Amino acid sequence: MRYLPLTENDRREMLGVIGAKSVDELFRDVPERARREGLVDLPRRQGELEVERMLGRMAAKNTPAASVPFFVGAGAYRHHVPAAVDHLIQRSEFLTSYTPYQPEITQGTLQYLFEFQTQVAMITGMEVANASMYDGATGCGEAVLMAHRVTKRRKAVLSGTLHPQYAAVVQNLSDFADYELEVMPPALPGQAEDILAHIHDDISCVVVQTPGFFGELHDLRPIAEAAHAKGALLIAVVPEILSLGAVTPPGEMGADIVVGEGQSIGNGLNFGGPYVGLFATREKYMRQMPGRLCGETVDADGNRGFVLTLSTREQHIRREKATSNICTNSGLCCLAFTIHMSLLGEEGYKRLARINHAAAVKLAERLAKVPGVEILNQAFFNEFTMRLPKPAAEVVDALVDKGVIGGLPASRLLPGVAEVEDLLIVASTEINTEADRAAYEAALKEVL
Amino acid sequence: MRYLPLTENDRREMLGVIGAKSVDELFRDVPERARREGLVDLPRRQGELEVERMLGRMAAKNTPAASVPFFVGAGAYRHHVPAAVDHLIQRSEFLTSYTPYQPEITQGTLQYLFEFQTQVAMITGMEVANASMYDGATGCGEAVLMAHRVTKRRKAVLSGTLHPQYAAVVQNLSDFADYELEVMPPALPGQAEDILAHIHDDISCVVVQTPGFFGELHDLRPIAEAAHAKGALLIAVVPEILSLGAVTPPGEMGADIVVGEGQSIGNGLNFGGPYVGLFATREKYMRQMPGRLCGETVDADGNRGFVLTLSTREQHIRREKATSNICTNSGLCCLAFTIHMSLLGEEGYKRLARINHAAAVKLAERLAKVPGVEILNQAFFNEFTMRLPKPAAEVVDALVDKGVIGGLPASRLLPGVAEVEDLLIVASTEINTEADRAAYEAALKEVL
Amino acid sequence: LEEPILFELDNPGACGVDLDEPEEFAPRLGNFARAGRIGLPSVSEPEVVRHFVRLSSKNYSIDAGLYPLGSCTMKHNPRLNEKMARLPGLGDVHPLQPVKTVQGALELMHELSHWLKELTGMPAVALSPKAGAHGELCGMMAIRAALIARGEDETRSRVLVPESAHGTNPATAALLGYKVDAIPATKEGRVDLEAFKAKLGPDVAAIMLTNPNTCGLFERDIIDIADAVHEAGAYFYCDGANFNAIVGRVRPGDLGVDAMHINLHKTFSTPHGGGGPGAGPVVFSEALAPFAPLPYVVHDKDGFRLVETEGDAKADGTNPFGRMVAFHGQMGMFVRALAYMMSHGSDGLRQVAEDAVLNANYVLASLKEDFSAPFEGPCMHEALFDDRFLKGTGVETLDFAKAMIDEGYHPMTMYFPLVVHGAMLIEPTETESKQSVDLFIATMKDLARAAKSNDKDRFTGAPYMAPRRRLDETGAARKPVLRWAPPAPKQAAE
Amino acid sequence: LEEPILFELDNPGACGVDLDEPEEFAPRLGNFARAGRIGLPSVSEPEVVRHFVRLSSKNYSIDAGLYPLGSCTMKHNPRLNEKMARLPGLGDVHPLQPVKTVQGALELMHELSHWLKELTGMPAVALSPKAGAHGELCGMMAIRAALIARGEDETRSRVLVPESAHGTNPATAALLGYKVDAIPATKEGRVDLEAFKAKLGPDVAAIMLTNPNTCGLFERDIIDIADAVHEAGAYFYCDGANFNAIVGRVRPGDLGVDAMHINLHKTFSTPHGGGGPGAGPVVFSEALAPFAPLPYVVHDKDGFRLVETEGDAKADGTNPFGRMVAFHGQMGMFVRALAYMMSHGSDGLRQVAEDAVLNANYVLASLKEDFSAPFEGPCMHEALFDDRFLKGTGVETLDFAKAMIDEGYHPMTMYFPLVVHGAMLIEPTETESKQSVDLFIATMKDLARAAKSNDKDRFTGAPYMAPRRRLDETGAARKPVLRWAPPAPKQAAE
Repeated sequence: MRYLPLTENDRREMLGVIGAKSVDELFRDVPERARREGLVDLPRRQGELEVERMLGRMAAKNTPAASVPFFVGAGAYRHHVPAAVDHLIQRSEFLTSYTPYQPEITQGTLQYLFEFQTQVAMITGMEVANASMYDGATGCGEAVLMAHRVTKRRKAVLSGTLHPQYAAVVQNLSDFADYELEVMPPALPGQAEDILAHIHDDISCVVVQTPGFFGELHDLRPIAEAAHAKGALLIAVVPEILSLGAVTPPGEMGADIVVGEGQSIGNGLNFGGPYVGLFATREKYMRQMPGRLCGETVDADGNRGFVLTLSTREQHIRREKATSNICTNSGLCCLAFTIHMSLLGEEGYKRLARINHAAAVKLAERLAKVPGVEILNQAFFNEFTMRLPKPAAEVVDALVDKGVIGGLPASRLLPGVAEVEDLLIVASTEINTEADRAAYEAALKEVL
Repeated sequence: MRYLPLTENDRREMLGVIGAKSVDELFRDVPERARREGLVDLPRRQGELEVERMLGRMAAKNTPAASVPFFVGAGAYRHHVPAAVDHLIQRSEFLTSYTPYQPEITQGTLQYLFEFQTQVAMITGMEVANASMYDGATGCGEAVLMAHRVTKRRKAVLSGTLHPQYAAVVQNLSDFADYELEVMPPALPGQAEDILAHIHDDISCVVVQTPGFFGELHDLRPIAEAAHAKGALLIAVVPEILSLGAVTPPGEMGADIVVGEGQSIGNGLNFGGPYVGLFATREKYMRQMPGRLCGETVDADGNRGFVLTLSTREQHIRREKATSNICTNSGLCCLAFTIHMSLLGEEGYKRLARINHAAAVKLAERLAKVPGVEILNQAFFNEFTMRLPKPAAEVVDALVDKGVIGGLPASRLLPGVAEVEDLLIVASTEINTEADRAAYEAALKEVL
Repeated sequence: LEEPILFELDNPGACGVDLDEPEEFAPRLGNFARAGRIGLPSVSEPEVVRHFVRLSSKNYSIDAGLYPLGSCTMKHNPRLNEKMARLPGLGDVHPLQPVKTVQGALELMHELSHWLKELTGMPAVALSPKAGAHGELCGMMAIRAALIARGEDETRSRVLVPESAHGTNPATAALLGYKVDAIPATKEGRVDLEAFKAKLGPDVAAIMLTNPNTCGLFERDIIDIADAVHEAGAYFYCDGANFNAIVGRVRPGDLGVDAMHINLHKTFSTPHGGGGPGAGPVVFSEALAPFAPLPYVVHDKDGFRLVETEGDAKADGTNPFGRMVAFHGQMGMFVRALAYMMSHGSDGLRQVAEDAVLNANYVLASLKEDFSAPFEGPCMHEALFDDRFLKGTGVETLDFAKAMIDEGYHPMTMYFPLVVHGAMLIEPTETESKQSVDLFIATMKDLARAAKSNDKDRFTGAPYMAPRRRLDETGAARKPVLRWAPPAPKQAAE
Repeated sequence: LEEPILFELDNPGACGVDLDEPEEFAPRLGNFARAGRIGLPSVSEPEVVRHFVRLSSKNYSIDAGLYPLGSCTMKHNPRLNEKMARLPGLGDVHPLQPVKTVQGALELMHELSHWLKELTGMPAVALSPKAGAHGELCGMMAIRAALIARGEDETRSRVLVPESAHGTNPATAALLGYKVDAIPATKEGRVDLEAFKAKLGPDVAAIMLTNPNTCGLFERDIIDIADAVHEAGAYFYCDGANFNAIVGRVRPGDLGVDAMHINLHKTFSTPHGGGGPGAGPVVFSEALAPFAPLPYVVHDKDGFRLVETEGDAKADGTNPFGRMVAFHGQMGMFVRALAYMMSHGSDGLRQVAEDAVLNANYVLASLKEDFSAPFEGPCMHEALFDDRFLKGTGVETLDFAKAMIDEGYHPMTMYFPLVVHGAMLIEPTETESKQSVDLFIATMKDLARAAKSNDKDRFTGAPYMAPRRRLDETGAARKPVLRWAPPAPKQAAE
């Protein structure tokens, strides 16, 4: 087997040194009735060519986003990733290294984590950030737990702007950790959500997403004020981190914790994962943060260096008293984020955001002209919601047959909610061309 | 521009240090009437996404070999290249390094060249090999020049087994270097070529290819004997280097110089280049070899190390007295060759050759059953020639419309040669499946 | 060579991308247009590439050498897996695009599930957890959901966890509100069966046990433990971090396990990537299967479909406890793991376990005279030593580990498990050759002898040859500096 | 850490691939079945990967640092180019598959030709030469073909080549049977116009001139030279190795050039790859265009087609001198070069020349006090120094170069061009930032001062910090060992 270097001869020699007659002897602690003699019922080993064929056959049954006019967002966005990013993250030294527990020989990883933390803090407008979470949704769950720790309260309020699957993740965590949760109904664009009325003395936090699930940009300032007045924290969720190149960051609108999905920068769609959760907060809450943190320090010669720090919060030290049970971060995805963000820089990040916004505005203007279509949003970044004259799920299905992947029918994630049945959530990024927009418009006219 | 780090500010500062008012001043030695003020008439700069789109559009107009049942060989073979190969050759340290003129900091390149030379010498059955040529055809031309140098004669004989485009390359070089050449007519399988009759006292070498252009394996022993008897060298050309995993190497049949095309191992089709020429010979001719050589030595501390050696043969030292004008080798392609060959090892190399031979035999057996088809070969490796009942070029064209790329019509490279008009040269490698063969058979039946 | 922090490379006017300003349009950002400078540095592509290439050279990696981190399983990462994960049909698909356009992706998840179920002998699997610890959480949530369904959630509040467990185990149990109760170990490094049984009771929800355990030993009494747990009405959660030691030879389902997560990187070679991303699918017994979380894939006559809402699940007759992730889990890791499984096959995977165990025992046998092994008998995939052999030398486990760096090795796992003093946990993995392991053994013996012959400075000052000497971790934690800040007075950074 | 030679890793039984033995079949190898052992080593994939990763770490590279090799033009290699060359539609097509299945590949070659013709102001291009020296050969063959067509091949037997030329120039001329006649240089580092004119005559076939020349200077008299050459009935071959200095600002066609090769790696960033593969397309003037070699691409109403035989050419009305390569040239390099050109565009390419020249002049201006520059005035893309500043120090150019290695730099080109003593030719290229060049300048000044202050050992013993100290090249050449051989007695290699 190509990945296994030991030969029969090696094995024999090694058993000799060990003093065992056979490998079976080394498994003698396994209870006899649990020892399997034969092979499990699965195919035998395969060469590279065969594996490529089998997986290639599966891959060929999917429609890659790049192969059609593509307009799905809702928490995962198709952006162009510069070739240097994927090249660099595949370097052996990054790809095949472990968690930097031995800082002397992992300064490469540690320094980019430090750079990542700085970038995340800057773009969210916050003071400090951690070295990443699994993704945006799980980061959102951790943020709620952190708010409970900070405020020593046990109830959170989730705005109807929050992505339903994020809400489900928070709900699940909250249920099992025996916390309380109030989940507001879907906040449609153009309809004011009366969240202030739900902010009381007993809540630890209120969670608001911007751009919201329906693409609408939300003003966090009044919510932050109201929350702070009641001793609660404002958790802002940013599902499309590129938006902060064009939009006022939550940190400037009073958020106490900002959670973001970093996939848009440097990372592909990958059918939902791996992604990279961004997590930023105020310095005063630093020691309550979950996840890994990288900090600057000096070595024995006085040279600048980096280490994982504040690990007394973590499970491998604190065990059942840890701030969370998290062990890994999203290392390689944060590296991709950091490299892409480095290439973009201040101007590139902002300009890419403008390009995205322009693409979405142009698309909205085009589609608004299709008879029966109504754009619901007042303010949006690269995603908006339209009301169609019939169920959106049917329309999306019909669009597929016309070669256009037109967006997410809100009903897929909010089944049974009558007022979203006809809503289609549409995203547009720099990958969409004028031809894509024209194809969408033409196809939509046909299927409506 | 993303690849240009200087900013306007940098440029200003640097001009200040230089003491120039503008960059134009630095171009003052250019005669005024040759200075272009405006831009040349070409498109402006483009971002990555746009360049990907433009080149992707061109790529989409081609039919990749992997996308259809594919049977073209004739000097370039589609084999499966393990993923590790392409990963490793893209490491910055290999990809972006220069010719190893400074051995202290290029031992990586030098050591793999040494390993490459050893592999090439071993598989060809020769004593020494160089660090690669541009490709098989140009290597063949250099081999003829070398034979002239060694024998101090000026005439070569090219067997009709030689790939017509190789022959054209040799012919061109020979013509311009004012040497003589005798080119034999195409040597069809099953027809004995009377090459011995052309070996006289005045020739420096005879050039024979095996497997020959038509896929036939040829016995070099009598030719070597005859050549040596007349003081001439035998140059053996191996267009499919994988064949030597199954076939007696030229070195064991008396060849004095072996030239091979190494593309099959580690390198893709790339529409004809870059490839990697293999060049091996007897130790006694070592100092007459063209191209780079890497040799073992020791450093000032006595440690084993490697250097480019015998460079007194080369143009940068010898100038007009050099053995050839060659300056580069095919570095990265030889690295790919070396890595793939390392993965294969003794057993893998031989087995892959057997798999190829089996694939070709199975295909020949299948196609031989198609009415009107005659297989001409007696002995072959992974390529053979069939006679069809009509012009092969038409058949290949018709097969394309059936989704099969069926081989090379001999007439494409030998236009106007009546006896090859109906001949189709067909290659089969490990990439061809039983389904590919069935598709070929079915399509061929239909178009004949 | 010192490499600046990215922000110190800032040169306004430079840029690593070329993007055209969009044509004029009427923005619809409302009042939310961002104002002011963010502070991101401007750097060209060549400089960015060089920055990260240079940073990379400060890392140790499995591609550069043996990486004997016990319990972390640093094995070869085949590049085929990377290539497969980048096929556009797998890498460039959106989690929420129409299900009929992702039939191959769902088939791949279904196929991976099949392999995991066959290999573990368990009937159900949840693919979605994003890492091992997330998988633990998933497994324990399923257990709690089952207890809720049985109406015993209130009464069963205690979870038994051996002292030697990974820190994630107690952390996970605590997150779910359970009281963690430690089970002592025997002097043979295994669960004390009697002490364990004594702790069982009607208030116990589950036991969380790693097997092979963190001492690298197989829990001989595992079936008895499982039986006792089940008899007590509790569930058996198995930490599958060490599944690589037994894959293809022992099926957790045959041991009585109710839930077990599998770290795809440890057992199935997805890359560690400097700390992630991971992936932690969880297999379930019949008893827990109905509670497996959303989403999951179903294959029926119409093809593959995703069960992603409670409504779908109801129609499907299951009772998912909820949802762990926004989408469907770590697809990129699924592709890699499946490529690895298919490459090995049933025969190769069995060989994986055998070679991993053989390599570890070879290390154990070769080092046991110069080092001190706390437990008798063969180990599984990792060899555990304690620090008795260093007694009186003035060298501690940490010093020993740092001295390994100067010899060109990454240190082994140290001070874990907590049950032995100054632990050194060595896992060579199955992808090391004998030649490589022999060289490692020779180096370790040489170091042990040096430590015993009063060559103390070689250890306490180590590493000497690494990109950095020992770093001040205490200082870092006391006054944390978690981000770069521009130098206070206006002057160019260097 | 020492890395063994691959063959020393041999472990029979191990293998880096998994291949199934073919089903039984009747071999048709005739009498040619290979017998006996070849001697190739058996190594698993993890060991192969580690071997080459470790080897790679012994190399310097442009991604790791500034690489100031004059005349070699080590510039940034964008990874976009690598990605494009690997598109299946470009990388996985066969040179001899039916022309109708490769229309995009031919279009790409056609487009590349268009860019090269526009940038050089010349009407024809031969893409097929495999490297710069091969391009020279191609250009000189076209010249000779034109002379043959004019019936002057017998009489024109001399080629004029400046003393400062690349070695490939005289080697190429000699290969074609020409007598090489050296043109002396002026003390300003340029062709001596008078001496040159004196050498012209009816027996001269061509002049081979590099411009900008190898001293990094633009030949001011180039147009006069071209005119004189043409007046004498000869052709002007321009070595285009340094085209990167003028691209977008000066078109060789406007200077009177008849043929010029372009090193795609130097001007258009295809990677050097440790010594290749290169690609050396040649542009031609009207006079030489009809003689351009086979094959070439034609675009007409039926799409793109390849003219690949003499018959095709006749039908097309051209008179190709022959064929340089088996197939169509270095397609993989064409893709990369075109990606680079498209990325820069007409504006970016002009900027390339400007920044290359600016960086070189900045180095020249910054170092000229501590070093000694043999020629006055601004340079083009590279700065030339001689060794006068080292006089009396006991340090030679070679020592100075080796000492640069210890400072983390690759040495500059040395002892070339031959026209100045102890030459040091520094080419920073346009992809170095000012910050990077400043650091290089500071290091170079520091070294120059050290050399002058009798710190001789730092130089003559250098490098001290590289993977190897100075290597015995004389010994290597005296008794060449060009391949590994198993150790003589039967014992395991280490």
